[in-house]
Amino acid sequence: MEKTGIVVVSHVREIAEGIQRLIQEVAADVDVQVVGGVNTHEVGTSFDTALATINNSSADNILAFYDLGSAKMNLEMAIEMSDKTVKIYDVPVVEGAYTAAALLQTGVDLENIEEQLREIQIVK
Amino acid sequence: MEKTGIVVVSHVREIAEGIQRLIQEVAADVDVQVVGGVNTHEVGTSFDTALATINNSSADNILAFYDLGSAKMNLEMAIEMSDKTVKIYDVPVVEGAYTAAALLQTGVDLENIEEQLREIQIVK
Amino acid sequence: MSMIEKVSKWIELFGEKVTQNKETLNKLDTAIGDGDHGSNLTRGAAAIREKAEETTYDNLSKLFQDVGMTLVSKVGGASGPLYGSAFIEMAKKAKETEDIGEILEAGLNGIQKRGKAEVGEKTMVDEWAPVIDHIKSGSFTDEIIQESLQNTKEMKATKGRASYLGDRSIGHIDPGAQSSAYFFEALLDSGVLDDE
Amino acid sequence: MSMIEKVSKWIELFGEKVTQNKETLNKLDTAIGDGDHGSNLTRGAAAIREKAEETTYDNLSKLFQDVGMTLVSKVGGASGPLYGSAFIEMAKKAKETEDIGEILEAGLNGIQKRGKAEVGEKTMVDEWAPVIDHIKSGSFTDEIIQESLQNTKEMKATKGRASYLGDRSIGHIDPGAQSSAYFFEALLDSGVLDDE
Ligand SMILES: Nc1ncnc2c1ncn2[C@@H]1O[C@H](COP(=O)(O)OP(=O)(O)O)[C@@H](O)[C@H]1O
Ligand SMILES: Nc1ncnc2c1ncn2[C@@H]1O[C@H](COP(=O)(O)OP(=O)(O)O)[C@@H](O)[C@H]1O
Ligand SMILES: [Mg+2]
Ligand SMILES: [Mg+2]
Ligand SMILES: [Mg+2]
Ligand SMILES: [Mg+2]
Repeated sequence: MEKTGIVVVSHVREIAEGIQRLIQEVAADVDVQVVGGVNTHEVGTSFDTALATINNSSADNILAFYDLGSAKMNLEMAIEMSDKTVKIYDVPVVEGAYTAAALLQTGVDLENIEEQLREIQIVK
Repeated sequence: MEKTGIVVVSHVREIAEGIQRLIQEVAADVDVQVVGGVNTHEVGTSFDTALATINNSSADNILAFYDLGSAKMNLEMAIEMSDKTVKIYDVPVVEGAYTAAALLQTGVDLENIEEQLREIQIVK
Repeated sequence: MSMIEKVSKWIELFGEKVTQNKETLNKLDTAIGDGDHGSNLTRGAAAIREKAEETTYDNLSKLFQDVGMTLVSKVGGASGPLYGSAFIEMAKKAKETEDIGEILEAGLNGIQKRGKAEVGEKTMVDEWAPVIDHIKSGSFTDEIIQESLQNTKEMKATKGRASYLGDRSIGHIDPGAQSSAYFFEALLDSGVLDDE
Repeated sequence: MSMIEKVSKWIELFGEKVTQNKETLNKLDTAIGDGDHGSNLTRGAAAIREKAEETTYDNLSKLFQDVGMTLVSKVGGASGPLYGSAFIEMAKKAKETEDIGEILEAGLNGIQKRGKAEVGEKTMVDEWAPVIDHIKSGSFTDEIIQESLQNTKEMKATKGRASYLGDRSIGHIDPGAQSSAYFFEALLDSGVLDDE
């Protein structure tokens, strides 16, 4: 069975790193790759780093989370350039990534994870 | 007219600091106080630091945001011990605080801010 | 022993139980949370022990209040505000009565006011509520403590970190209910209820 | 000048315009965004200029492709993927035709596919769509560029960072539409459409 992991793309490095810490507490065995900001310390996202982050994951199936719309666009471009199966969720970046990670850790399948994520879907 | 500010309580210091950076970009004139984690670098929230953060704000009216439920409980306890008017919103911590901050910067009143926050309310 | 001595004993025993069972509590909290409930309460217990060593209490209310404030500040996690609010409400009630059933009921109200949980949401409320019912009706035994605890196993969590797991929270005992079971076991062992 | 020379001129002029008007674009983006649209595009323009200095293009498609990839990587912000996708789609179309109207229409499709914006959402789409209509119908003038741009002022943003401001986005020209206006002004000035 293919492995499922998590990718988080944020505009801010600290948000990305913080989400990773929050998540790994409840999902120690889940591959969680994060990227935030550009040029070491500026606010923004990029196609290049989104793609690199996807590639860094040991998983072939990835659940992806982002904060603002331009992060999603860069993620989508990255997905077009990747062979991995990546799904982006229009959910809160912290709460959504946390939910998905906690559920993945307990072995819940994708269908049920998505059902729970749908409950916190937002227009963003 | 009383001043309105923002308080963010996160379980993780980096998330809190990252949100402050993201927000100040679009809300340079808004007082944004954040706190995340406990004991310098651990994951968690506390009543004491939530109260101190509320008190650090130069605003008398505060819109408060949090990530997980226990942060909300500490915020509520802090509010009971504070004279300030603090309202907590059950919205995504990043996206909600960003929305409120951006709107406050442009001078939107509380009623309209809350209307927009209601659109991204989630069960959390 | 006076009532205040017995209640001090009760709290001391509770602290010992959570500390001795730190790994058990952490393990329950690993299955459906972030794995720290035992560590949180052990931290709280140590702080309470320290406070007890430096203070002599001549009234129940002050004792409960100090315990409550200490738990709020030191426990960390959701159980801090929850246990803290329980003791703070118990402190208020203890000014009016020495009836443990009524005092504990005030504590439960504090937990529910703080956490907004009802019975059946797989939380510490599911230990406190049935136990207090039985204390008030004079039918409180260790079996009630254990039965109420076991009943949390098949519940689905709708509050706290466990609620993020949805159906996956089913089949696990709630950690907060387990620590509350220790609380009520300590109550039995302390002799506080012996005159009631 | 050959078509490729004129198109190179077009892009060069676009780069100059956004760089000269960096503060104007940043200011528009401060009112309804994060204040960086001018800086973003200036960064992109510098990278394109650098690339143009080290490369000779013998076909439009490769030129557009390089511009597109450079913008994706260097601009930062939403306009990176958006302008980038425009040029990447223009690169594909330029393999089939040299008709600028059709090429730009492919570019608009790229922007809309990437950003999901329709006309009326107060974005760069609201500059590209009417301008392209007029290019295709042979009625493209500077008035069209300016009129389309001004029309974004009273729109309410429903895409991008400006959409977080709701009604407060009304009364401000969209920065992406302004930079797009520079793009089409540069098109006029470059002479690319002169033979059409
Ligand atoms: N809203 C709530 N109401 C009642 N009890 C709750 C609530 N949220 C959490 N709990 C209790 O707290 C326990 C978890 O405590 P703890 O692990 O110390 O906190 P955290 O989840 O913040 O790490 C749960 O097992 C549950 O019994
Ligand atoms: N989804 C979208 N579709 C079309 N255009 C968009 C979209 N999102 C943003 N834009 C355009 O991008 C411009 C902002 O660009 P820029 O400031 O560089 O990016 P950011 O908002 O990430 O800082 C807006 O003025 C708008 O024209
Ligand atoms: Mg815990
Ligand atoms: Mg915890
Ligand atoms: Mg911008
Ligand atoms: Mg930006």
